Amino acid sequence: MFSNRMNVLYLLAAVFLAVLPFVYDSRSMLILLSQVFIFAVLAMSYDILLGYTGIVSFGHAMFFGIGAYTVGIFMKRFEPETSYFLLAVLVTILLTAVVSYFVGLLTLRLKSHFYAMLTLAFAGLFLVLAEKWRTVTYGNDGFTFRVPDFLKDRTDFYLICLGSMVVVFILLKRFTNSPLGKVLLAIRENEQRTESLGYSVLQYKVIASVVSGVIAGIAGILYAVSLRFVNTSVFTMDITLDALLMTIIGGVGTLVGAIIGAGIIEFSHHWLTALAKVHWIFERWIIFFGIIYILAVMFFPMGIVGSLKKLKFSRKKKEPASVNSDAVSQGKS
Amino acid sequence: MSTLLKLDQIQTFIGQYHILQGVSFEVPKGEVTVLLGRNGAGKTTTLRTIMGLNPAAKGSVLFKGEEIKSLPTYTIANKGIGYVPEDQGIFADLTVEENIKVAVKKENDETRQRLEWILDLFPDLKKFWNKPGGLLSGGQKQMLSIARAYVNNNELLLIDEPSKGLAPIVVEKVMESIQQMKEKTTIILVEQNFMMASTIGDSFYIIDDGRTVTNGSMNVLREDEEMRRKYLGIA
Amino acid sequence: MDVLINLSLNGLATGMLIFLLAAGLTLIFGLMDVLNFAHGGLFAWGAYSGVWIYTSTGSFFAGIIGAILTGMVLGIVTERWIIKPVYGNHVQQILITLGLMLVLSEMLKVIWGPNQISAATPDYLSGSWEFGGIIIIKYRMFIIAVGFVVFLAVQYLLKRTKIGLVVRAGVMNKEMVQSLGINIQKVFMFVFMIGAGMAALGGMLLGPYSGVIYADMGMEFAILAFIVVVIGGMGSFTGSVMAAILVGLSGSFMAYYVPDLALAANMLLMAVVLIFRPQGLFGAKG
Amino acid sequence: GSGTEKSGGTEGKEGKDEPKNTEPIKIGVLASQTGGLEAYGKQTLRGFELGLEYATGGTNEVAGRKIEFIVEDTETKPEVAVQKATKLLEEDKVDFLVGSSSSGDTLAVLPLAEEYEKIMIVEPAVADSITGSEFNEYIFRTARNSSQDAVAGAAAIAKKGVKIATLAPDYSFGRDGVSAFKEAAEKLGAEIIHEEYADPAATDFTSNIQKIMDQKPDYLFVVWAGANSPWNQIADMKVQEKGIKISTGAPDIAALSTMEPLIGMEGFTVYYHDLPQNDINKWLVDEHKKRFNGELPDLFTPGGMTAAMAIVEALKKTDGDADSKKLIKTMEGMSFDTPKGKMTFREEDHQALQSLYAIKLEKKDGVNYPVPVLIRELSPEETAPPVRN
Amino acid sequence: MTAILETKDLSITFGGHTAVDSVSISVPPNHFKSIIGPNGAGKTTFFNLLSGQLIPTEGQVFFKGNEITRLSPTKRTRAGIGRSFQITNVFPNLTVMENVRLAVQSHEGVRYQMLKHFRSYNQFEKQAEEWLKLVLLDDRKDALARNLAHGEKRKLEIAMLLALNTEVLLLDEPTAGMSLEEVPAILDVIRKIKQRGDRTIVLIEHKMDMIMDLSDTIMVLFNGALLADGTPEEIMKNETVQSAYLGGLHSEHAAKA
Ligand SMILES: Nc1ncnc2c1ncn2[C@@H]1O[C@H](COP(=O)(O)OP(=O)(O)OP(=O)(O)O)[C@@H](O)[C@H]1O
Ligand SMILES: Nc1ncnc2c1ncn2[C@@H]1O[C@H](COP(=O)(O)OP(=O)(O)OP(=O)(O)O)[C@@H](O)[C@H]1O
Ligand SMILES: [Mg+2]
Ligand SMILES: [Mg+2]
Repeated sequence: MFSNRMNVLYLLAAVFLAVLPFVYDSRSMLILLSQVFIFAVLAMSYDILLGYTGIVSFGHAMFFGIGAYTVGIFMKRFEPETSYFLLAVLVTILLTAVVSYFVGLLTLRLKSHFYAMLTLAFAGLFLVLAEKWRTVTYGNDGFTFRVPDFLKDRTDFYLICLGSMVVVFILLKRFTNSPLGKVLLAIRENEQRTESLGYSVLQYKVIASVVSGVIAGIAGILYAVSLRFVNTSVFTMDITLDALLMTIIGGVGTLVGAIIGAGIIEFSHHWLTALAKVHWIFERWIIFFGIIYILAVMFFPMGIVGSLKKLKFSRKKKEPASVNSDAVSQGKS
Repeated sequence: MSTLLKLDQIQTFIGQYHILQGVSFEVPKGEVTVLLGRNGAGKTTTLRTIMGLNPAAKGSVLFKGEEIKSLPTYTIANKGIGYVPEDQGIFADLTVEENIKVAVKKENDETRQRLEWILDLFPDLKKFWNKPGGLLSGGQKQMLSIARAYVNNNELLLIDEPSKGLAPIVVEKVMESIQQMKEKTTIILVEQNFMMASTIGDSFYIIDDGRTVTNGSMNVLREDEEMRRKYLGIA
Repeated sequence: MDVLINLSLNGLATGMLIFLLAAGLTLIFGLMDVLNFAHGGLFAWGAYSGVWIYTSTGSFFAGIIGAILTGMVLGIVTERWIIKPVYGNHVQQILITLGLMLVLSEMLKVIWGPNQISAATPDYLSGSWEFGGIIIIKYRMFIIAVGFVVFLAVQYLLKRTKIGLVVRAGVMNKEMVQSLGINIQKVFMFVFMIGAGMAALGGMLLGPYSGVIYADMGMEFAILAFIVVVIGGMGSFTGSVMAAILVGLSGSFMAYYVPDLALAANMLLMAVVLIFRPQGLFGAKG
Repeated sequence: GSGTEKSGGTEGKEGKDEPKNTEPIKIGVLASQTGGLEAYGKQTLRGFELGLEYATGGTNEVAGRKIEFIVEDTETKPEVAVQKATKLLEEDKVDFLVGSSSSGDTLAVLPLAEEYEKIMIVEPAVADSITGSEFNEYIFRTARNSSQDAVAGAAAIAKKGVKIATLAPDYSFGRDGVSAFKEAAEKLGAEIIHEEYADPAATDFTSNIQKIMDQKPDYLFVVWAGANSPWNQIADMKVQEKGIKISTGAPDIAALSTMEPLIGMEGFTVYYHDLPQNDINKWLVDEHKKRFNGELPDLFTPGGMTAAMAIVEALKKTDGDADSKKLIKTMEGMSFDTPKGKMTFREEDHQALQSLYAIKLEKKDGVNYPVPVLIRELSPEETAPPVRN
Repeated sequence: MTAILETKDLSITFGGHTAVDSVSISVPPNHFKSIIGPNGAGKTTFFNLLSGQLIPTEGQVFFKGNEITRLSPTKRTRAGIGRSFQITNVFPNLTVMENVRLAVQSHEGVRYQMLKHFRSYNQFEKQAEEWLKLVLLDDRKDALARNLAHGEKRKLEIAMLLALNTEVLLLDEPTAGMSLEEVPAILDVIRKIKQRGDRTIVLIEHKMDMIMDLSDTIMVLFNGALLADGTPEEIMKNETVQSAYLGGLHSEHAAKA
């Protein structure tokens, strides 16, 4: 269809972002953008669950937190060197894969809300673990740590985040466009029928949850490195909700939506708090933040990308091809 | 004989699709009017338009002379129109009893009598009175859907393919029941089972591509092989 | 023995309090299947308006009534403007109700300021009786009683009228319910209003329990309410009471006997229940 | 471009070369202006502004350099705190950081102070690790830490032979607080017979209280923070009637109003407006009332003021030179005036040693909350916490 | 020759109600068997037992001589038992093409390929198109399945089953709700498959003329139990079948045929 034109657009955007730090020198903008990229990775990983497999998880922070703590603990306990960092990445991938595999097996048999709440419970248990295992985690106050040299420079780190986001985007795009990805869509639509077409639903869901979990773990690593600090907040519901909101605002089942959603939330946050200093009306800027969510649903019911896509389709053709985001919205979640 | 319902040049859109592009027909009181047509012709959409579920954009729907085109569905239903949808519309988690209870508008002797009558017709329903509707067999769901529309004293019933999935003997029973009801109730029937349609129908309309293309008395259709072949593809 | 009785009584009372917090959500989430993340906002509003009315009029009863009315009004407004467009769509519900939640709890700070506010019990409900080692806290008995009354009233509403059935049917197939001549929108609005009113009542009664109300109390307790609705079994009112009491008792006993796990009590309970009964305690098999 | 990272350093050198630098001094203040700790943030900010004014005699100038400050909201989220701190350091090029309301936010910002080589005055975050395991030389804390609280708490009640049970929320703040308290109390000869930790989010604390009652201690020492508090239930369970005395730190005024059931309790506090008897505090109370329609300075208001006064004092000593190395040298061991009397930055861990107050909660006419009444002032030496970095 | 599909004393009870009661049948390969019986007789339930949606309370199911009683639906489909559903059961928000392609993909065994782009499997699309043509639905291939009219959904249902290309096809009332005009076309499809002679078909239907026309044998379920099993002629002669299932009108009808 128009995927070639889209690819060119994506490429342009990526190139633009890559040269940005060399032409526009604002480090706090770099930090903000790095933050956007990190959360975009997290939101994309969430989109694999929500948008492509049709499952709502309230426990996504679990994997994010595992990544953040792993790198934090490695850097604190051992030396902040590249080798240990890579080891931490490896361990994160392993841990998130194993945890998401077992949690997936245990939980994915459950229906919608029950699944969501069980994941919430597991994430909650990880939170308690981080709280209680104080010799390693220093409790909820958390701890700071040093990072290897190659991660120190903010510009380099910015590029690393951008790179990670691009790589994750490409990988997930391929993943969702693979034959397996199509089966995930089928599961989202009708589990039972997928089963009687000869696909083993649980296996697919577990695969989706492992892929999503590992990538969330990566996001967690980047997040912790960006702060050089980690505390129990990485395991809280807030993180999961952020991922959820970003995915939904951008448009579920689109991947780009997750990136755009991350951008919108981080930037509107940034601007609203800046406005708070300009005018007293914005002192309670959180109200306006809430209003943005509400308006987003009213004007972009399928998320920004989803709604734009739909608009485009209906102008172009009489018969719409599948508009993914709308699909999930039909209620199974 | 007076006209109970009159559709005039109905045009209905679903989303941006122009589904009905001119449906007109009249339903005389006390008769069974049958809508025929191939799959996707627009029969179901016509019934849904009458119920206000897919409101018409143009044209008029007159029920007892009153325009009901832009009324909300529940108001239309409360004017005395019952609906048996093609997908049966069973509330899967509610028991058979609860399915019927939701439908009952007034709990009085008359309703109880009607209920008794319909349960005698479909004893299976009585047998599975406390079973969730979703667990019934295909045919039993169809029976429940019909029963649910029968319990209220409706002046007009819209029935979308009632014979679908029913055993031949039950089809007969349904036909019988419709015959009996004709005295009190007017019926619009969408039916693919020609044997049934031709037996109980009084007049027919054929819908094609969202338009009423021809109509007449059922007797004519029964005799006119040419017409059957042309519009229905059967001899 | 005294200890056991104390733990049980207090667990039961806490359970009933949790039930009051969750009762509204049982209707809104359990029955109407609306993922209402703004529920916490509703009961925080109930708490603030109720406590405010109580302190300005001096009548606890007026405070309760005021809280319920505030909740109901908010419920109607919320249903009409926020929820109505997103019935049946969980994804949109999450986003829009989270937005509303932010608005609701920030508005509290605009009106009543960011500080916590103390919420006292009226004199006739404060203090406790002691029999041997058994301590009976008056306010807790009051909570148990109110919880019981609310349970019976809602149970009556659901069992004796068609409303429960109609709502369940409406969630499954809205068009069909309307085709049967029922104005489902009005029914939904009514049920939502009742649910919001109960949430506000729960919030109001929570205040004196811990002695303080604060704007962020909403989200904290909303999660607890969700837990109760889910482990009770979606849409089962009896299930909610049982689950709430279970949460109350397990919290009480775990804090006493296995304090190391007390932090994880609710999550453990939920995990255990859902792993062994995936449809919740009183849920129909899915 | 590339020089930004070291710009702080160069600027400092320039400052040394030129005889009179008239560039303004910039201070970045991090505080929670939204979120759960909003109230604390507001107190710090008010105090800080008043402090600058007081310390500079209303000129907002020190050694010929104007002082400007920029406030940023951390929202009590570490990632926001880091973002905002970086913005302050990078874009506003501040010379000092002050803040923040939450220990988590503060911890997350500590490495930035080191990276950018800027002094950070920690106020009012309380975690021991800030001046303990996570310490770096750019960190100075005007706030008291958990251990100081604990030492004060112990000083208020611990004596030879006294049996004490503790109740605290089950997270860092509570655990740190109790372990410091235990150390201090045992040093004074008391015996800790039971430590109870409760889920801070719980609605019901009666099980924990029951357990404490089973132990029959002389005192129950409570370490608590946060809105959800156990006071009501302690009263309902008739703990005091059973001969168990309650002791805890008195919080800010809003929270005091929930402590009605604890009237008569003996404990300690960081600040209450009529406790310190000195001119600075008198000025603070008067000005605060004047400016904020009659409101009294609260728990962390003097802290904000202290942070400002410490900075001004240090700059006076360096004659307006904001070079960090020089400042560190100046500030280590520096004593300075505050609304709470003299404070001293301890050389080893840069923790300000300060007075705390042993108090008793009393009902006073015309005040609708229990009022902390002074029993005795605990001197800075008495409350000095152990060095842990 | 041994039976391809066989059941032994197959029973299932739902809370006291025995929906399938000790049914033993044996279907030889490439045979065409129809199942008739009143509503609620247990036909669909019997299918569910064959395809693995339900696990029997008693008895066994054999496929090519191997017991499959407890195998999951997924595994049975892969082994070669495909089915269509009585209540239409498609992927509502995917296009008609995507619906069928999923079945083709499963048949081709491309299940866990996650690195290649799905477009590198162009042949799937072509095959899917063939199947859609066969059921007269190719003109709707880009429509979302949920926007199809009822009859069209039935056709899609059949196309998906055909695309699975299994040895055994279980068809549950494939033509219910299909228009008069189109029933013959679908009949034709089924007939063609039968004529290829390498497929075993089990069909549930209430349309007697169709049953008579296609079946090698017919089995009759009644209150869950096997009432009769034999050639069409034998069945039509069975009086119980006449009175309890076909009713008056139909006996005339049958007599005519
Ligand atoms: N929601 C919808 N969106 C788009 N098109 C639709 C929608 N609903 C129906 N249609 C289209 O409208 C046309 C008429 O559909 P309708 O259901 O009225 O047909 P019908 O005559 O009842 O067919 P059948 O006999 O198969 O039930 C069909 O082509 C169908 O694809
Ligand atoms: N999951 C279930 N739980 C309980 N009862 C069930 C379940 N599935 C089917 N039944 C019952 O078993 C009986 C047989 O149902 P089945 O669907 O097999 O009938 P059928 O022969 O296919 O009828 P029809 O021709 O109407 O489709 C029915 O009475 C039905 O209510
Ligand atoms: Mg139709
Ligand atoms: Mg069937």
